[in-house]
Amino acid sequence: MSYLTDAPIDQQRLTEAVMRPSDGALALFAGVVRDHHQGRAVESIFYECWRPMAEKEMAKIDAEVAAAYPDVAIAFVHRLGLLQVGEASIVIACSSPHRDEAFTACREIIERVKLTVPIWKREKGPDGEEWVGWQGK
Amino acid sequence: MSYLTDAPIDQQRLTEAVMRPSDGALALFAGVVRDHHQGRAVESIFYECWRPMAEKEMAKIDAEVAAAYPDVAIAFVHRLGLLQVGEASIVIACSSPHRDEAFTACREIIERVKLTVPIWKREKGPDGEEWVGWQGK
Amino acid sequence: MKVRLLLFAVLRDIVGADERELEVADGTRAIDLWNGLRIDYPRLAPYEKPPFTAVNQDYVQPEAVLRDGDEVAFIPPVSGG
Amino acid sequence: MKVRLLLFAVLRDIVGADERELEVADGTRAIDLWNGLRIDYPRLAPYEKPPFTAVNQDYVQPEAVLRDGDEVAFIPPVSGG
Repeated sequence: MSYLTDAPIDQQRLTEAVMRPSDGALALFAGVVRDHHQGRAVESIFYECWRPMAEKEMAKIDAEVAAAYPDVAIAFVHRLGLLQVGEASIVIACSSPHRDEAFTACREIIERVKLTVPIWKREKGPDGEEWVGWQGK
Repeated sequence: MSYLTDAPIDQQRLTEAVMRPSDGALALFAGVVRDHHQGRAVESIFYECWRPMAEKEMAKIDAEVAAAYPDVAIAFVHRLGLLQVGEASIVIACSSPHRDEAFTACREIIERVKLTVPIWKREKGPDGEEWVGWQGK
Repeated sequence: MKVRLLLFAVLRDIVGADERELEVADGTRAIDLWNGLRIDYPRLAPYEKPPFTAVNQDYVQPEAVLRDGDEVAFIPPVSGG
Repeated sequence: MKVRLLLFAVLRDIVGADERELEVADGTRAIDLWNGLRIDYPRLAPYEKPPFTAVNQDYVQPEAVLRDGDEVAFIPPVSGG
């Protein structure tokens, strides 16, 4: 299964993908396009990705977090392309018999995705488009 | 709005209830009936509640967590009655411009609900039914 | 004075009732009602204090002094979530 | 030897290409390619090191020595999630 998608992410389907009869807890995180960033208005965000390496990095995060929290079932997907305000760019679902590992694993996955997965966003606002972060200038 | 329901909890509706255009993060927690507890098999759980005080305690938790994390929008519902394995007993949705407060508020709400809200569960397994926790014996 | 005693979950099962109207003396504390239950119901005898106590839907210490019309609840450890 | 250089996001926009085939001398390091870009594209001149470097889809130090057929990517700070 791919960690990347060009279509809206179905939160319910991701939840169902992880829940097992032995699970008492689900921790879910969604990253969503918001209408502002560092004081600038945002209308939409384009997510660009280096797909093969992104898939590889996400599989690595999946495997390493699963190894650290063996009771946790994990599913996560990042969306690519043009997203409007209110649309989810990433959804992470972690289920576990007990809530502590589910929360911790979920949090760890989003932190790691933001650190290493080669995905970049270009924000569009009333003043035009701009790559977020380092801009080489 | 009530914090208690006798019907299945709609995770998607709760999500939609909290998301605002300014939110970049959603942290959601679901507590789910699992098929075991302290080594015993569990088939279903009956949730009993002292409704007026439970509503009051949950409103207090809501208000206090909202005051501690003013950027977070909060919605949570506890289900009562007979639940089968795999069904959610509680769903908590917290949205926020940034993920840290959303995660923290969500976690704080479930911890507080478990501490003070007058709800009790009676587990049914192959050996019969039993109140969970203190049994006066 | 009159107070109303509410019992839930396992406590209701032990006592066999979810509610009692009680006529008590002025100065009666919540824990005095608990001690009454301990005498009547041997399963409760080992417990010197109720798990939790609420008066008029607020958690209080079991030593709280009751007033006429109070609604006293002994609350087994909660297990929601 | 031949290596392939990949560029993404803002780096691709600056260079105006997402991919280049390069003929380089044995012993060439990833950072040598970066320094080549800095000469050709003044916007990159102030940056003594690339933000991140990957060779064959693994993050490496920019001083990594390249081998024939390597795929080198200079990766702007990621902003997914």
